[in-house]
Amino acid sequence: MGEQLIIEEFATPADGEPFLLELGSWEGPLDLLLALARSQKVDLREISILALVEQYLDFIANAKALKLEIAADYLVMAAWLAYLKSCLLLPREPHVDPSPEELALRLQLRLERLNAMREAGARLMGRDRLGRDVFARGLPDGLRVIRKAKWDAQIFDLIQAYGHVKARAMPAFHIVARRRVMTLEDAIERVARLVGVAIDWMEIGHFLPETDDPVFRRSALASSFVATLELARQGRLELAQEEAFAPLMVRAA
Amino acid sequence: MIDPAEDLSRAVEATLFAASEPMTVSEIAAYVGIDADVKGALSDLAMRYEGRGINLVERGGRWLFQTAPDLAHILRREREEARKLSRAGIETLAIIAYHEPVSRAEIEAIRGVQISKGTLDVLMEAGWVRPAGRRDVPGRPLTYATTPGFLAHFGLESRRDLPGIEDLKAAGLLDPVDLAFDALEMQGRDAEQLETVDESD
Amino acid sequence: MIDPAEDLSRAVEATLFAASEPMTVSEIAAYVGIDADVKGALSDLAMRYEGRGINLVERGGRWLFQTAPDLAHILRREREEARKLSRAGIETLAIIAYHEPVSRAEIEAIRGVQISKGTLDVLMEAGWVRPAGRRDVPGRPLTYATTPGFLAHFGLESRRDLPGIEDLKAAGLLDPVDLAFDALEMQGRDAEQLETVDESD
Repeated sequence: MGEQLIIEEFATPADGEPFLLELGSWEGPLDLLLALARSQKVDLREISILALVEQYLDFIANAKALKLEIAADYLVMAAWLAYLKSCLLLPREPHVDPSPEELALRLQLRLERLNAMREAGARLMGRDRLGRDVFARGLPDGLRVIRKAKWDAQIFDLIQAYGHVKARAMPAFHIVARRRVMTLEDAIERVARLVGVAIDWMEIGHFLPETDDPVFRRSALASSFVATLELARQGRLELAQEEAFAPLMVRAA
Repeated sequence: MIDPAEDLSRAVEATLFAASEPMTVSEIAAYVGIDADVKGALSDLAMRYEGRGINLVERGGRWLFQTAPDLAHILRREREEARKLSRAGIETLAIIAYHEPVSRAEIEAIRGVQISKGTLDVLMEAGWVRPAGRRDVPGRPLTYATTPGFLAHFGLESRRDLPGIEDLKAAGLLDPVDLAFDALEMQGRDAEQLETVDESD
Repeated sequence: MIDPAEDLSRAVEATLFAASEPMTVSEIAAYVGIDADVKGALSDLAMRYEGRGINLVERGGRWLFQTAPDLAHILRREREEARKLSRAGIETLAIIAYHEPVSRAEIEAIRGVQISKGTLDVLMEAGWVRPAGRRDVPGRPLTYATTPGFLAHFGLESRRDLPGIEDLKAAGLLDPVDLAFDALEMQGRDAEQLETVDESD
């Protein structure tokens, strides 16, 4: 696809087809700028950035008039170029950094680099390519690697496996490891007895047996809590709690 | 490339080289030129390649390049690859070792799981298991036994060197699987927090 | 076949003919003999095939037989190329080949536009581009480089054979814009070479 052709495609979009951006071969602002630069048929180092900017902005204006969808990239570039153009046209302010000349030069350098890569790509594609211009053998016999498995197993694997097999065959019996727990009956008896002795509100923790075993303590707390609920239901004690997770207070009814 | 015969020879050579099928003379001519003396070029090429690593040959009216038959041995390369036996494989091997001669049905009864044909094949391919005659019962099932290669690989003088059931038990290798699992779980915890088994009644 | 050098030559010839991929010297040696002078045999063979319809060529350290480029006209297949690379793809490939290893951001800086999702994928799928490690800068961006398959496909012995790469390098056209700009500044190139305000309109 020659650059000239591309320019023509841009200039005359075929029967209302959406903008050529969607064709995938056109991708971005530098692309278009480069195409415009080349249409001037001059060395990239000698082109007028200003003229280029004008052409680009014309193109964008034209595209907008055609109510075509324009990629953000193009508009960003257009805005940037409009800025560059104004900088180049207006009397120069002495200490503006970077200077418009610098910006223009950088733009030129970018175009040169993109152009170099585009030409390199074209030369690459034009080479004698394997499968298109030159061919590898069509009917390779194939080199064969015969894989010989070297099975690996150790004596321990063997006897461990046999142990597993035998263990699977043994009748399984299960033992539940037992923990110390406080039964609900014990808790009801204990709480009922202690609450009778107490005069005022007491935190539920005071009803628990002394223990260093945190597991047993948890069991006792759970059972005692249920015990207080049961005793409250029977009207034998009152429960109070100020808010969620506040201490649970107990006293005789 | 002033010599037209040489040009044709090159063209035929390249055409056959790139072809994905053996080609007839007229198929070749369709590429290199209808009026070309393809036959002449082919016999010329065949002579050129005589004695080389590649030969140009005719098979049923079709021509192809092929590697010289005497070089077939270098085009194959053997490579040993270490592979681990599958769980089914090692269990089956263990059962055969402990119970030989043993039939496939017996192996399955002991394992409690069916075994695939491939499992026994692998063990035989490894040289550790051999067929050991048929059992004199209805159906005459084939039995399997281990080989001297098996003993050599596992460093055993004889099958009697395999640890017995009592040894396995002592080594903890007979623990039921879920108990062994519990034991692992418990290791991390403080044993004092748990009632021990003998305290229960 | 009394001549050992001739034996080796035949063996290398047959091995490369049978291979379905280009092979390195050591891969060939694995077939024909570890101690063999494969390099010598290869250059001998390359000379023998010079000017023939088939040539022996080296691509990125890998050797293969392929048809002579001047015979493309008789061999070129009618059917379309499997997949025509988009222009974005061609540019991206060129940028990677001439700048490798190069990050996505660097590719985008040269093209002046973001790379769409599929572009790198297509190049990697074609086997021409591979990820080439992360760059040791903030963000640790992944870089890309070409593969041996790229060299083989485009008929390049090495990256040094990339068309015009020496000229581009000498002209600084492979340097980033910042570097080129600084270089120009150093040379004292000034704004006079650019169009000045008063030359316009």
